[in-house]
Parts: sequence; C-alpha cells; structure tokens
Amino acid sequence: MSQTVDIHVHHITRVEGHGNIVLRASDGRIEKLEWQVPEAPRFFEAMVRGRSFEDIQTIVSRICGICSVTHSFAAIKAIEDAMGIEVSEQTDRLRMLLHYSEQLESHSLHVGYLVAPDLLGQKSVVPLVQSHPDVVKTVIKLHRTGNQWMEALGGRMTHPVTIKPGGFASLPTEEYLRGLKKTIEGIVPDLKTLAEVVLSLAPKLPAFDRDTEYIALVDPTHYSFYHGGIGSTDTMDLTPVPQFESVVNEYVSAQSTAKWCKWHRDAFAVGALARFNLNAELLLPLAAATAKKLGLKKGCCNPYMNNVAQVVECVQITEHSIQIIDELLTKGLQPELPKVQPREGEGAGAVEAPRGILFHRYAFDKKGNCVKANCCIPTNQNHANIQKDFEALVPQIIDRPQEEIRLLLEMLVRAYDPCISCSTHYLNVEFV
Amino acid sequence: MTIKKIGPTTLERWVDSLIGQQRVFGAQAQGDKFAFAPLTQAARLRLDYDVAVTAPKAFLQPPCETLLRFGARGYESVLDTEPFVLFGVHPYDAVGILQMDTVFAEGQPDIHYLTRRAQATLVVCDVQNASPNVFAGCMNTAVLEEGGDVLLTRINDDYLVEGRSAKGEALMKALASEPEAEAGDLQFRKMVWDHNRQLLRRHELKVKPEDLPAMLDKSYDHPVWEEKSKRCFSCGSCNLVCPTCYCFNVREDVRWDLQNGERVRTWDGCMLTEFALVAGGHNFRRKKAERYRHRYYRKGKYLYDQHRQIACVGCGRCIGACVAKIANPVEVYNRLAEGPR
Amino acid sequence: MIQSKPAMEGKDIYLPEPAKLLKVEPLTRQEAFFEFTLLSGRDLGHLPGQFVELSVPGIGEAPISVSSSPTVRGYFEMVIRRAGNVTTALHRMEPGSILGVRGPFGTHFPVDTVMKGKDVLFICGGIGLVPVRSAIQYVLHHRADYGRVMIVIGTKTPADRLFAEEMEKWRKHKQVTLLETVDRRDETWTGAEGVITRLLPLVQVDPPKTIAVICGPPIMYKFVVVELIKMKVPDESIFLSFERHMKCGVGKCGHCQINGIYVCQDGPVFNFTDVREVEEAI
Amino acid sequence: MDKPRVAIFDFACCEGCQLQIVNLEEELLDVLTLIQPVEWREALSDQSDTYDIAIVEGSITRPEDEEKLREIRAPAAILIALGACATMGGINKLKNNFAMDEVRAEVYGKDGSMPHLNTLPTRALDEVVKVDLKIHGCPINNREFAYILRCLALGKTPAIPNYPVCVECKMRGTVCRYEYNEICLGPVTRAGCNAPCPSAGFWCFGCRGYVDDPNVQAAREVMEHYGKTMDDLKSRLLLFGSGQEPTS
Ligand SMILES: Cc1cc2nc3c(=O)[nH]c(=O)nc-3n(C[C@H](O)[C@H](O)[C@H](O)COP(=O)(O)OP(=O)(O)OC[C@H]3O[C@@H](n4cnc5c(N)ncnc54)[C@H](O)[C@@H]3O)c2cc1C
Ligand code: SF4
Ligand code: SF4
Ligand code: SF4
Repeated sequence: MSQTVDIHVHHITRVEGHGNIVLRASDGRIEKLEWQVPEAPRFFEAMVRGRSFEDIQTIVSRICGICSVTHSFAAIKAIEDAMGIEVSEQTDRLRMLLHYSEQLESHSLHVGYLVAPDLLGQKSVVPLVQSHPDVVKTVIKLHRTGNQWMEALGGRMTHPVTIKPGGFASLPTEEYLRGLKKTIEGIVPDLKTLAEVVLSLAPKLPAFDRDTEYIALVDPTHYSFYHGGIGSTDTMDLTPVPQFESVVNEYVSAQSTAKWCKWHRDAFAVGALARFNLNAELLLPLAAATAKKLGLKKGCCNPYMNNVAQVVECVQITEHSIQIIDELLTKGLQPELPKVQPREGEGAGAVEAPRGILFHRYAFDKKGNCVKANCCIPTNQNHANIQKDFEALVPQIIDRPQEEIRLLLEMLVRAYDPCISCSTHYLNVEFV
Repeated sequence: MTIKKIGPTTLERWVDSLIGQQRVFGAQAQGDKFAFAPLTQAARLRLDYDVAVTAPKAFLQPPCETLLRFGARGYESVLDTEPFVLFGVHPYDAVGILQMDTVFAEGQPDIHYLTRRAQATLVVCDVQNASPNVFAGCMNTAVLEEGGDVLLTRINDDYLVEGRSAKGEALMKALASEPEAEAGDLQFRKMVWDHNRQLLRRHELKVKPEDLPAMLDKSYDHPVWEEKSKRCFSCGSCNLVCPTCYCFNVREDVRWDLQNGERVRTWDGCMLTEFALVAGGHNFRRKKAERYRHRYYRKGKYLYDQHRQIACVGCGRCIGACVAKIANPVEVYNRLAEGPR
Repeated sequence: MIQSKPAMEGKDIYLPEPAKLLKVEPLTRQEAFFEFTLLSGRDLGHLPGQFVELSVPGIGEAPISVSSSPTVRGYFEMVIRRAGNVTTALHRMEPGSILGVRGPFGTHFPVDTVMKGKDVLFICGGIGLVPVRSAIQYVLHHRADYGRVMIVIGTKTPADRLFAEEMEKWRKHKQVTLLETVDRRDETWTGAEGVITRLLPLVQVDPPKTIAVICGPPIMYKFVVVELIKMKVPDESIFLSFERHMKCGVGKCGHCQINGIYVCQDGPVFNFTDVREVEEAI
Repeated sequence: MDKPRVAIFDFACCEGCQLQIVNLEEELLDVLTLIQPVEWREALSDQSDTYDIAIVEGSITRPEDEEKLREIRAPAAILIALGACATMGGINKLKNNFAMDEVRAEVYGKDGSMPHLNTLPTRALDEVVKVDLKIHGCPINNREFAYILRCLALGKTPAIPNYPVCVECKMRGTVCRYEYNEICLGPVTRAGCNAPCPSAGFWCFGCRGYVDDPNVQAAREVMEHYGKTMDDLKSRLLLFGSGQEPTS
C-alpha cells in the first residue's frame, strides 16, 4: 500500500496558541516531519527590565492566560528567593490551595473541552452538548468549581491579584474555607464520573510507547506541585531549583519561535504524566485507586496517557485540598500584613504548571527594580519531545489513511496540553 | 417611651435573639476598618466603631437595585418586602437617612425606597470613638435629638436603650423585664451627648450651618471652585460615600432570550463627567469646576432651599475618600467665609 | 425575599403603563412621527408642553414631549429624533408594538391662563417645534381665546423641516402669521436664509400684549432672549422649554437639575423670570 | 433573523480573554443561541473565511500579523477588539520602551537576528485597522462580554463606563488603596470590571485603560501628598499605559 501523504495542519485547533504540524511522505518514506511553533514571540524577559519587584507578578502573569496563577507563583518564589523573604506556613498552605484551583480548572478544560471531542468522535465540545450532555455537564461543573475557587482566593478568575511577595494581599474568611471544603467534597462524585468516562474511552487511546525521560518537581512529603527539587526518571538525584538552567539546556530551533530543551537525552517530557511517573507512590488513597482503575502505572511512557494522569491529579488535588483546609481551619486564619523591603539579589523559583514544570529567575538592583529575567516554560520543554514522538510514531502509522494520521498527530500534540502562547518567551541562557 | 438599662451580656443575648428573628445588619470590623454587614452573631457587633466605610444608606438605596422586571406580561414592579434591622447607626448617618426619607416621600413618592424603608428598624447608637475626619459636631448632627426607632447610648459598661417609635418598642419587647434607666443614668447620657457634640469636631467649621445657604449665594464666582477642582479626578467618590447623596442612574439589561429582563437603578454622582450629558453631545456641566461647585451648592443650598436642611451631616467620609484631598467641605466653606480671593 | 407584584400601597412612579404604537412615519433623515394610544383606553391627559417617559422593553426609557394638543382625543402624537438607543429602537418599531409610557410629567405652556387673551409669539428652533406644536394646535383649536398668533420657525436645512404640510396650513391660516428661515438653503428653498434671530425684528409685536414661547437647541435661547428683551417683551411674558438629561422624570434622580431647579418638575416649561438668574440655565 | 456568523482570532497575547469566554460555562450555550461561531481555533476545529463579526484578541507585533489583520477586517461588518492587548496593545507594549534590536538580543542572545524572530513595536488593533467596538480589560470581564453580545443582538449600543474604577470601589464598599499608602490607578482608569483588584487588597494597575479624560496631572500632584515619587507613579502608569497618552 503506497501513498503520498501531505499533511499541513496550519494552526492546530483546540490548543492554546499557534502550532503547525508538517508531514510530507511518499511511499512510506518520510521527507519532512516537523512540529513548528510560529506563535508571535512577546519578549517578556526584555520587557520586565526596569520594573519594580512589586509589579513583576502583574506583568508575567500575562505570559499565559491559562496558567496565570502558576506564572505568578514562579515569579513570587523567585522574588522571595532573591530578597531572602520567608513566608509563613499559612501563606504557604493558602498558596498551594490557590495553585490547586488552577490545576483543576486547566485539567478539566483540557480533558473535557479540548481532548474529549477527539475520543468521542466530535469536532468540538459544541456538538458534545447534544451527543453527551452528561459528560459536558460534569466537565462544566468541575471547570466552574476550579474557576470560582481561583477567583475567591486569587481575587480574579485569571491573572490573580492577591499573590504578593511575602504573602497575600487579602485572606479568605474561615467561612469561605469551610464552604470551599464542602464544594470540593461535592465534586468528588463528578470526578468519579469523569474517570468512568475516561475508562470507557481508554481503549481509543493509541497504544504508543516511547521510552522517555520525565522531569518534574519532587518533594519527599507529598505529590508535589509547588515544592521540592527537580527530579528526573533518568537519575536518582534531585537538582536544586536555582540550577534549573543546567537541566533545561535551552536552544533555538529554526522551526520554531519557541526554544527547545534537552537534559540527559535529546529531549524530555514534563506534565501530568511526568509528575505521576516521579511521584506516584505519594498519591493519596483515592487518587491512587483512580490510577489503578484507569490502568495508569508508574513508568508509563505513552504520551497519550498524559490525559489519564490529569484525571488522577484532579482527584489528588481534591483530597489534598481538603487536608489543607482542615489544617488551616484547625489553626485558625491569622491576619498577616506582608511588608517587604527590596534588596539587591538574584533568585529562582519553580512550580508545576498544569502542563509541566515552570522556572523563573530574576535579578534585582538595590531599589528592587528588575535588571534581568529568565522564564522557562513547560510547553517549550516539551517541544523537542513532541518532535521525537512524531519521529517514532509516524513510521508506525504511515500506512493508515491520511485523515487518521492527521488526527493521531493532532491528538498527540493535544495530549501534551501545550500552551503555546506562553511558550514563546525566550530567555537569555547566560545569566549574570 | 421606655428607656432601659442593660449590661453587655443582656445586649448580646438580645442581639442574638434578633438575629434569629430577622435580617440584622450591624457594624463590624472589616480588616482595620468597619462596615455594616449581615450579622451572624452578636459577638461580631462593634458598637465602638468610628465610622462605617459605606454609609448605611446602602441598605435603603442599594448601589444596584432592580426596579422593574419585564417580559411577556409587560413591566412589573419589584419591591423588597423583607424586614430587617440596621443595628448601630451613628446619629449623623441617621440624619442622612431621615433626609432621604423626605426626598423619596415628597412629591411623587418612590415606593421602592419607601417599601424597603418601612421594613427597616433603625437602631441608632451614640458615637463612642470619633473617626479622623468627622465634623458632625459642627453640623448639629453629633446627637440625634429625635427620630430613629431605638437609641443606644453607652454608659460605662452598660447601655441605655431608648424606644423611640412603636417599631422600636416592639423590638425591645425582649427587654421588658430589664430595669428602667434612672435619673442619674439620664444625666450621664446628657453628658455623653454634650461630650460628643464637642468630640466630633475633627475639623472646625467657622460658619454656622444655617448660614451656609446665604454664604453660597454670594460665592458662585469664587476662585476656590477653579483652584480646587484642578486636581479633581471626576471619580465621584465624594458623592458615593456621602450619606445624603441619592442621585441615580437607570439601566436596562435583558436575559439571553432577549425578551425578559430587568430595569435597575444604580448609584450615580454629579461629579462624574457624563452626569449632565444629553443626547447630541451637549454637556451642561462640562467643566470640572462646574461639577465641583454644583456638589457644594447642592449640599449647602439647593437642597436646603427645598427642605430647610443642610444636606451635609458632617460624617467626614468624603474628606477621606478623595484621593486628591480636595473634597473637604469644611475647608471649602471656611475658605468662602474668608471672602473672595 | 424580593417580591414581584404591583405596588402594594400607592402607585409605582417608575412603572410604565402599556401603550400601543398606531402609526410611524418618517419625517426627515433623523426624525419620525409617531402616534400612540394607551391600552387602557383612557386619554393621556396632558397639557401642551408636557412630556412622558417612553419605554422600550430591553432597551430603556427616554423623555419625549407630547406633540399633539390635548384637544386631540383617543391618541397622542410625538416626533422622535434618532439620538441613541431608545430613540433608534423606536424608529425600528412596527405599528401594533406595545411600549411603556409614564407620565405626563412637568409644567406646561400656560395656554389656559397667562396666554388667554394675549398675542402669542411662538419661536421654535429645529426639533423645538415638537413640544410647541401641541400649544400651537391648542391655541388654533381655541382661536377666539387669543389675540394675534405669530409663529417663527428656524431649521438647519430645508430637508430638516418638520410638519411641512401642517406649516403650510398655518401659513394659509388667515389669523396666523408664520415666518420661516433655514440656516443653509438649497435649490428647493425659496424662503429666508439665516439664523432665527434675524426673523424676530420682522414680527411686529405689541410688547405688553405679547406672550413669547421659545423652544430650541441650547444655544438658541441666549440669542433669542436678548432679542426679545430688545423688543421690550417683559421678562414675565417669556416662556421657555428646556431639555436636560433625566432618568426618573419625578425629581429624584438628580440628573436634570439646573442649579437649584429640576427640569422634570419645575420645568420643562419655565417662565423667564424664574430662570434668568439661574446661571446654568441659558 | 439569521444568527450573525462570528469568527474569533488571536494575535500576540496570553489568550486569557478567550478563556473568559469559555469561563461563561453553561452560558456559552446561551451565547450560541445568539451567534453562530464559524471559527474559533482555541475551542473549535472549524475554520471559515466568511463571517459578519470578527472578534480579535491580541496585539500586532509582526509584519505578517499586520497583513493577516487586514485580511480579517475585510469581510467583517463589525470588528471587535477583545481585551487590553487588542484595545491598547496591553502589557506587550512594555516592549516599546526599548529598541527592537536590543529586545531581540536580550531575549534570544546571538540568535536574535534569526528572521522568524522578527518583531516590531507593539500596536493595538486600531493602529492598523478600523475597530468598531472595544471590550476592555486584561482579561475582559465576561459578564460585560455577555452584556455586550446581548446589546449587539438587540441592536443597542452597550453602555461602557467612562468613569473611574473608584466608582465601583465605592459601590462595593472597598477601602481605598491610598488609605494603605499604595499607588492605585483607579482614579484614572475606566471602570466596568467591578473593581476586583482593590477589593482583593491589590491596587488597580489600569488594565482597562484610561477614562476618556484622565486627570494625570492631578495624579502627579497627588503623589507628593502620599510621599511617593513621580517615578513610582510613572512606573505603574507604564504597565498597561505604555501605549497610551499621556503617560510620559
Ligand atoms: C423634557 C424632554 C423632552 C424631550 N422631548 C423630545 C422629543 O419630543 N423628541 C425627541 O426626539 N427627543 C426629545 N427629548 C430628547 C430625548 O429625550 C433624548 O434624545 C433621548 O433621551 C435619547 O435617548 P436614547 O436612549 O435614544 O439615547 P441614549 O442612548 O440614552 O443616549 C445618548 C446620549 O444621551 C444622553 N442621555 C441619556 N439619557 C438622556 C435623557 N433622558 N435626556 C437627554 N439625554 C440623555 C446620554 O448620556 C448619551 O450621551 C426630550 C428630552 C427631554 C428632557
Ligand atoms: S472624590 Fe475628590 S477627586 Fe473624586 S470627584 Fe470628588 S472631589 Fe473629585
Ligand atoms: S482603591 Fe483605587 S480604585 Fe478604589 S477608590 Fe481607591 S483609588 Fe479608587
Ligand atoms: S481594578 Fe484596574 S487592574 Fe483590576 S480589573 Fe479593574 S481596571 Fe483592571
């Protein structure tokens, strides 16, 4: 069976930002196969120079609309590192809680709105409303819960404003936390429903394994999104966050406006599957059971399973949030007024975005104005790996009809939950 | 009318019992400031507050309120008919409410305001701590001589509770077995009032309030309007925080079916640029100075000409609310009193 | 709990009553003529110069003068200029549509008092003719009750003229003097050209016997009043109709205030003596 | 009446405004009763060249964007600028405070001269094509977006506030940030967001742009009163106001 395949997906849909897939092959011979990122670069690292440490979070949150909380945290952690600021345990817990809202919002959006249509054979979520109303209802409920939770703790639905160096601009009330706990308990059944749906669709996920290096934050005490050092499936050692440049090794590729990354191999992957592969034994009971039910096992290297890992993480988030809220309520919320004296220095911060580990680094002058910035975005870290996946996958499927190849490639890209708009913020690797 | 004397625990029990019966909005701490908010337990009540961020008028004329609903059956009135208690209103704010009562009842009565007002029981509380900008003492509003439904006055650790209306007496039923205030207590209360008249003068008005209209009458072209208003942001803060400002805007929005919807009224302010703008683009008070002057005239003269009451109760909120620090009525009136230049 | 029911005690001054649109006809590029009737069947009960608040559900409300005389029964007329949301929506309405009406509100031209037995001079600029028309009609319906009737009308261009046919009738009326001008003439226009104040010296008035009624754009008042004073018409014989931004029509919302007075209640028709010292009025 | 065909496009931005549309949750279905989306890359697979209304997010930073925007404008009866990047260039305009070559070198180092990394000073949409309606904010307020859509469906001009954010602070009973000695841009910033930032204890940084007639001169004078410098003020005014007069 010989055919000429010419696929050019100009601006793949149902992802954040612009990406292209190019495949040209004849008689099973691949002539060109590229994952391209033509998104307009926005130069955040250059723009923030001269801006006060007080305004950095406001600016860099705008790198990405869908992981704005994560960007804010990476920046705030880097600023606090640079200025030697310690935050209270209460602030730390509240931040985790706020951070989780974004994971829930983003994961449910990704799995429910962007990926589910592929698995249910629809072109978008709109026809799903007719064909699978219950699924859509569940997804909307999860998504809305994440959003309202984010708005309450972050002050806004997107681009949070409560996150300041040293603490929170305003605290929630204890009543709110009690209510939030109830709300979160209320979505556990919905997550079960979602897991059932995913379970029933799992057979539709392509069986494609490629041995991959996975990288994520690792903290000995819990399944980490916010704390810890940099772990890899290729090594037992944790690399401290301030040395992140030695992990990501960014380089410019001609086929993309986004930089590419590599560590022990020629590419690595970050995201829910990476976190799972590095932290699976720390999952709380319900999440662990969900993973088991969905057949997700540590060491999985099928990129399509990233979506399954996201569902597991949603469950993990609810369990851990409830624990955190209980802990906060037992101690009682204490009013805090963060006051920060700027000082000269440099610092780095890392947190897990829904789509993988995110690094920020800043240097400040005496007045607290930024002189240098560097952000390394998870989607960038995945670009090279997507290309490697393509190269491994296409020979296996090259005989299939063109439409199917196209769909499988699009699905692969979507599985990574790429956030391309935020990935095109390049940095100068040399840091002063 | 009865005057009871109750201790702090009785007060707390009383308030808690009220909370069980109807909506109670009481003065509470909000960060390092105070605000009226739904009261869930008496222990939260802070009768020692200095000033509430938002004037309690907000419970009678809410910032945004539905007037009408419309749909297939045409327009229908929407009225708020649930009883509630405003607990701990300061005398100057109570005067503000009494002035609003006049405005909304006169001429063609506004049943949206009046219905809500009829549901309200006003528990007034004499000021215990003066706020940084209050000048009610100069405006004769430091003490509420008459009006309101109940008046609370703190006497050492106890409170005197005076029923001032049938509604107030009804609210005080639960206190029937409490002792009546004695002559000495009433004497003490008079001292509190005299003290408050002196205390609530953080800014000293050099003219008598009743002389303001005549003074303003001569000051239309005074340079102060231009000078001060140069820094005005036209932000309307001085209007919106004012317990006697009641101007409103009306807007309409539909639901997704485009058939059903609501007509709502929202707070508005004469300091906002477009307040006097008409279709076709003509603005009858285009200049900042014109709008700035209008506010003082409305407070000190126009409304006085109508109701014989100065529409400034000396709460001092506008002084604090104005970022440009130009909204202090005492400063302006004193300046006018000095004569031109 | 928020209850939805008609006003329990007293009437809701904000609640419009249903009215039916009987007729719409375009007059100029911007203005159209409307005929309404109240669904209840009662007459509006207005006096010349009063206005109502017209509601289009979903769009909003706007104050509009009644343009027909109360002597016309069973329906009332308006002329509406497309100026914004409500007025544009009105222009799109079909006969048979149901709208809301509140009112009538405000003061009126003193057709039954001060004007009785006097010479009347109507001075209208542009759309200012609309409210004054109801007074003109009223006066002509009771022609014997008044002395001379003089109508002075100024319009921007011939294409903007309102009620051209009716004006023709007035022009031909034996007991009416009508003078007209346009700011800018075109080929269709053979009449006078120039601002309205130019016509005033042409009307021969007997000042103590004359009542002047003025309505027009804000800037017209200044010049016309000066002219009338020059002509020795006493201040108390001059009546003006004002227009301001208003939201309630009943003296609450504060928008229409001119210094201390409310256009919706003290106006829209004012005696000049009441506003000559009101700085923001003219 | 046929539902208007609506296409949604994006340029340089964070896509947060599109996300706000998604965040309407079930009301998104109501939106679909009023419009027919024919292209929306972030949410749909369809793409189309014919539409009545184009909703465009993001700012213009490359020559090819400029061309694409003109193409988008051509068939559209109404072009709506969605969010701060589109209405005023947004945070992306901070870049314009530097020279473009220098910006490229700062971010890409020696690779900065590669052709696909070309960049121009950031422009708002109306600096390139005619914009019929602006939906302000970074991100937009989706309640306002919904209201505007309904207005369009009714043929009504939406009422977009032209008064400062302070109005909404006052309506919410929010304590002014200046009382905490912070620089807030509320007094010069267009309301309509319902002042979420001051209400959450953070200053307004002006993401909806200025009111029509901002008193920036007064803001300068006010700084002194609060013991702040002009530099403090300017730095904040430059965040979203980089492209707006009168900041410098
Ligand atoms: C007493 C009176 C009588 C009037 N009689 C007539 C008449 O007979 N025929 C006629 O065509 N017009 C008349 N008008 C003017 C008419 O009311 C306005 O053109 C109308 O309100 C515009 O409403 P809109 O919804 O179409 O415009 P909008 O979309 O509401 O507004 C457009 C502009 O007008 C301003 N505006 C809003 N509400 C009002 C308001 N109530 N009055 C004035 N400006 C406002 C807005 O600030 C905005 O700038 C009269 C006005 C008054 C006060
Ligand atoms: S509060 Fe101050 S700045 Fe704002 S409108 Fe009033 S006087 Fe002007
Ligand atoms: S916090 Fe900002 S927006 Fe709010 S009132 Fe104060 S200055 Fe205005
Ligand atoms: S308060 Fe200011 S910064 Fe916050 S949303 Fe509104 S305009 Fe934007």
